[in-house]
Amino acid sequence: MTSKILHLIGGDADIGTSKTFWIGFVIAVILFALYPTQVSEFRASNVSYYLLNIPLALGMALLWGYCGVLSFGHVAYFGIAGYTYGIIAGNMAGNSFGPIAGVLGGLLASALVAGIFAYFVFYSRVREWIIPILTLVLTLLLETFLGQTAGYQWRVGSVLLGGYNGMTGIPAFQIGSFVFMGYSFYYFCMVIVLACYVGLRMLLNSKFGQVVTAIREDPLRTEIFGYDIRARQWLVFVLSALLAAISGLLYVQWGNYITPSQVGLLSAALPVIWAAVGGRTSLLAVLIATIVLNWVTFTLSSQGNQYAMVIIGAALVITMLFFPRGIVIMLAEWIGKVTNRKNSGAAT
Amino acid sequence: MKNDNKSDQPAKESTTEEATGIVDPKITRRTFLKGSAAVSAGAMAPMYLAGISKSFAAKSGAVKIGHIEDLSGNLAVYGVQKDHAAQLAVSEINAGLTLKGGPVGSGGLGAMSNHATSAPVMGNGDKDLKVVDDGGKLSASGMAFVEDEDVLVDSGESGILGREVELLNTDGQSNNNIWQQLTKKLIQEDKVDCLVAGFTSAEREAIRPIVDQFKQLYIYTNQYEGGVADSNTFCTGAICEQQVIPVVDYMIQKFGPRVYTIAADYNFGQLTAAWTRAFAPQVGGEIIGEEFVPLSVSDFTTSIAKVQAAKPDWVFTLLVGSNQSNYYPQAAATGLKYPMASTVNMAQGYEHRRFKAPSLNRMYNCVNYIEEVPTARNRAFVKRWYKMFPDDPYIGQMAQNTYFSIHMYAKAARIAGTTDQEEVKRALESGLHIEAPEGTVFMEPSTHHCSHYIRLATADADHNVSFVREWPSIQPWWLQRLGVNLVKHKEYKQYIPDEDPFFKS
Amino acid sequence: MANQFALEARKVNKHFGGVVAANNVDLKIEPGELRCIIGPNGAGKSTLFSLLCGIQRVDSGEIFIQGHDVTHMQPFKRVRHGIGLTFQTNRAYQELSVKHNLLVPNPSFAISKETHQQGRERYMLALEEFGLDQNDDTPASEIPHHTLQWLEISMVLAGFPELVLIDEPTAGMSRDETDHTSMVLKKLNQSGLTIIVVEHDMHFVKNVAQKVTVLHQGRVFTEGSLDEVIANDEVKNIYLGHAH
Amino acid sequence: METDALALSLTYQFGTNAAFLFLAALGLIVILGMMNIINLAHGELMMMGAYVATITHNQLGLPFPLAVIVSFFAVAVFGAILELLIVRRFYGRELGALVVTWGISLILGQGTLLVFGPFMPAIKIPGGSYSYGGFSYSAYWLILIAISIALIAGLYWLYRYTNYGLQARATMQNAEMAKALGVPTNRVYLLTFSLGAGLAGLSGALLAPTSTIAPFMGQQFVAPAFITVVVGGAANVISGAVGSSVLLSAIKTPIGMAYGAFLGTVALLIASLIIIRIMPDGISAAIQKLMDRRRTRKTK
Repeated sequence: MTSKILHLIGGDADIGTSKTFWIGFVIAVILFALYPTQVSEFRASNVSYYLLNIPLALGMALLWGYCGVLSFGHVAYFGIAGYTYGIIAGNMAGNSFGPIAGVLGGLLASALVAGIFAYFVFYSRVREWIIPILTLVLTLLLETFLGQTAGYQWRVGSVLLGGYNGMTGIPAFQIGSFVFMGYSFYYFCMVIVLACYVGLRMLLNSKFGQVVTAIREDPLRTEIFGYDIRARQWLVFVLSALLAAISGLLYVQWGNYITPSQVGLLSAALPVIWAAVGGRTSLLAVLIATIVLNWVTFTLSSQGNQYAMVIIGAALVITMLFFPRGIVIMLAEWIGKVTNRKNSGAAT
Repeated sequence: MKNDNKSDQPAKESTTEEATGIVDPKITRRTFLKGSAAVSAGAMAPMYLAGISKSFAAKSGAVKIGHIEDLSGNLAVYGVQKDHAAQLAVSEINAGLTLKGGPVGSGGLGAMSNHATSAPVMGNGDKDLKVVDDGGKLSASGMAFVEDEDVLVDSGESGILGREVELLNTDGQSNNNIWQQLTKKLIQEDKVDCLVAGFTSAEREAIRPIVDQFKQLYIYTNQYEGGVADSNTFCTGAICEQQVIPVVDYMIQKFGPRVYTIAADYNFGQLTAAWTRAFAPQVGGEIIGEEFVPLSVSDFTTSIAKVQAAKPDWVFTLLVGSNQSNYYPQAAATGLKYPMASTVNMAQGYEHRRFKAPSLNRMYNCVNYIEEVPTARNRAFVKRWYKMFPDDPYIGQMAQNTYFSIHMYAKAARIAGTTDQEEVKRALESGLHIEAPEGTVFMEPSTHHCSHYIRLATADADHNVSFVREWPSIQPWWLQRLGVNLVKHKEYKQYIPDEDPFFKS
Repeated sequence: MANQFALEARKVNKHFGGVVAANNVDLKIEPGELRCIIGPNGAGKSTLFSLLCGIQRVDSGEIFIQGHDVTHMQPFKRVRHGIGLTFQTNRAYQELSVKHNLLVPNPSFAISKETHQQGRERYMLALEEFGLDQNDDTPASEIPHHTLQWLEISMVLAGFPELVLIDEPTAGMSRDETDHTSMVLKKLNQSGLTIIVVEHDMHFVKNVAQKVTVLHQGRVFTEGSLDEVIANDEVKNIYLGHAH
Repeated sequence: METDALALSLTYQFGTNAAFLFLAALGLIVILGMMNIINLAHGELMMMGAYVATITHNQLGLPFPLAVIVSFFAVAVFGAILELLIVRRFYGRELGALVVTWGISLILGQGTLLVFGPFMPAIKIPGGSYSYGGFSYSAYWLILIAISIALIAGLYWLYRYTNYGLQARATMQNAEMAKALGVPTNRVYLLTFSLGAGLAGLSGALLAPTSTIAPFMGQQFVAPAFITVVVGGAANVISGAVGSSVLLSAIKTPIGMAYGAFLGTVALLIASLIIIRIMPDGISAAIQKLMDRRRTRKTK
């Protein structure tokens, strides 16, 4: 059985399959694990902000990179999960099961909305490039609605939706009596991100993943092999919505706060940028790009640098022009070529 | 086609408006405004001055002030102004200068005011008012206000307590996530002595939980909807009771009781509209229409038609952001002639300079500061500003708030004799006043809010600014009505009008 | 249901605007048969295949697979009745490796245990004959054209079908490659696989044909053994273009 | 209140809403509708048009109509440069175009802020106002409605009766075939994209007086423009965009008047979702099918 699992993890659905890669991967995980011991709680919580965005980015890679469907408004499910968690956990304040109920509620709510919307999109044979615009319309609708819930009448139980100021005082996650804050939240994020990455990697190396990639390449050919491609696309859409929901839940637990601007136009573009710049057809590439781009945005803004947006815009244009398949992927291939040449050189 | 709307002829000033001290008692609403009188009696917080011991060892190194504003993105037009204000204040402090002022005890201005007991008469009618640009003294009939030449004086030391002040300014990029990260960085890593940050209420609410978690001394310098009772937070911007009540009171007197409110559809717009709904009936006003417009809307054809259908005496426009300021040119183009009033216009986004006249004709704006304030101290401040930032477009209300807030922080630290945050908070609660460019500002201890020198500015057909009414010191009394006293018991929440029975009537 | 046809089309009609693609087509395929469908360009051969698989909806008429009425069934449900189709233009997954291409089809769609068993044998046979390696990592875009055709045929066989529709397999192949293809298809047919092939290459048709159907302007022009069809003058005319 | 005055006001509002949607979508009709380039920098092209018009009118003193024409050509030239350097590589790669134009929009927006500062003094709205029965109407919006109709006719004429129009439609439908027939497809792509950019600049300049001139003013046009073009559909891009701006305004105006701006916006968004669901290829395709069906019924 374990060999089967190892095979699933080691499969070539994602870049990096050689032994050296896996050694490097384990080293990286250890470094990330040791990081908080060396730095202030602020640095740790800052890095956990980068980590908590990874599931959303992986969801984008799964849906756009592996299944060929671009959803421009995927942050809608990030927001739905965050708000639902805030409402449930907020109303169950003091009860240690509040946060767990909130997490389940958040995941359920996002899955429900995503399910209905995905049925709406995939069963109407809409042309491929209209889907990003449809999903964007959904996000703008959600932002406009949430933005005007400022009045006192907009509350669920004791929790105010808060309109454009956002919902505040959202309780952190806790299991039993242990509350995840600062360093503990960092490790909580790490575990979830690792689980998402390895889980997705296994999924994409499995039969299911191969068929999803086939759908991206040629939907009709795949349908004639007997697969209900619309059901699979629907399933992948809901799964990536759940990943976005996981990021949403981690975000509200990190910042105890969420505003409608989380589902606005600017936030909607970020995961698309991370996936495009990293290389959407590889989970690892998107993961690395998410961390690096978030780190760059934060460093620029903490120096009061007004050029952050211009630099990100330029990075996007350069990526799409010179690295159409993504910077990290092309780098990985380049490294692959170099090592092969070195190995073959050594072998002769 | 009847066109007898009396607002078309230039409004004839019937009686000589007599500007009063706090708020004109003439208007019969004694019960509602009982609160403001209670404030001047003062919560008699104990005099902290003597109690602050000098035993704390002065921390070495620079005094760090963390500053977050939006230098890029949609809100940069406001953020850059505030950033420059902070730089100006810090450079003055380091150059050994400070604004006059000091502890006056919690009794407020009344107790030790060496200034005119009552504000001057603002001239008889609108027509003979003029704006004095060159800084000369006003004629006796105009706005005569006994006032010293300049309020910037020698502080006796360079920096604060001999330590140089370092300003850590960062760019929030109009994005709330980045605000939270920057706040954590400034508090946990840079360990700033004082945090001055926040333009929108959304940004303030994003970082206030983090401020409370680390008990960080935090100054929020923006005009906002009011209600924040937070032991770590000091709000130096103007709030509803200082802006809505004076302007609604004046407009109803001058143009009539029928009010049409059109407000931005988010917290500030809705809460300010709630104040208007509650207060207007007290002074004989009547809200005949209300529309809340989403922030993203920029085409107002429908809203303008609804205003015309309602035929109000005047329009209360609480519109915010660049999209919504399209209302003014579009309304003017459609021939909408109703006088307008607002609390967020001209002083923040300098619409009277951005739009061609006469789209802001007969716009009345109740603000605590506007660059055109014709007093000697303000002209000196404006001159200093443009010497440091020659190509800035305008100095807004929020920029002035940030400027005097940082000076107030320096003053409080000097009184406390240390930059230890708990001590400085006690010093700020000791009933401190400061001579800001707008006029005298008093930090009211129990609510952590400031009294302000409120002026009613108006723009005429070719957008010249003049002042029709003044209230030298309106106290922040609403939180006290709700029983807030941060000196006695700690609180960390934002009250909203629904929690005050008065708004239910 | 011994006398059941592997595939039956009754009075199938289809037209696009003015163009008649299928005109009252009747087709009866015996289990284990190898039928060739020939006809000039534009006779409606590929359209017939897409009608049989459900990619196009019939205007009227019915289609049965092993006696099941599949006329209004969606393509993916219909092909699960043991059908495989290769397209006129090769549609192997260019970006994916040969290994990944071969892993996509799902053998569990086989309709019964012994078809599963037979399917595996046929699949192994095809791989061996066509010289394809299940673990070959080279992307499909880098292998020669004829191997691509063979790859698509093998992919269809990987789904362990009972009936395979092959649309012009030897287009663009050399003479030896065409012979090799016809030899492998004959072997597969002998193992019980029902095959319907659309093909122009008469040399190929000669190698494999048992029964031939000639399509012309959407109609079944004539049916019979290859010799009968060749002997039929009208068939020559419709090919040379001056049909009545 | 006389009902005819209200009716007149409603029709006026309907006209301005429709004109706003059509002008917002003007450049996108060509770039997205015809060339299938998802241009997320569309808002910024309109902003550039507004800036050029404002600068030439206010600082250089050009009369407003001239300033509008100058901004058309200025943004058209910028569009040409953009096509040559970047867009050229993204024909057929819709999603790639989406991401690269998003990058361009970030650069243009923030770049304008850094170069021109946070605001520009606006242009005075030309033309006075008329009032009837308690409602008054802005002359400028009436002019804009007229200009929109003229632009519809102009575009239709350009693509229907001119040589360039024929070549453009051929290239868009089948570039290889057009090239085979000797159509200089690269030049046609260049011309079409710069025309699209120029039209975006033109509508930005036309809408400039009614709007604040700020670096991020473009964002207000993105959603309405995309919805109008997508709902319009690609079968006949021009008639599609006209159809959708008329239909969406007919939905938004009454609801906006009755229930306020928020529900008006929500109604428009929901309507666009439903229309796209029922007619995936947009209104123009549905009209096309209708006409085909009627034509075939006639020939039976």
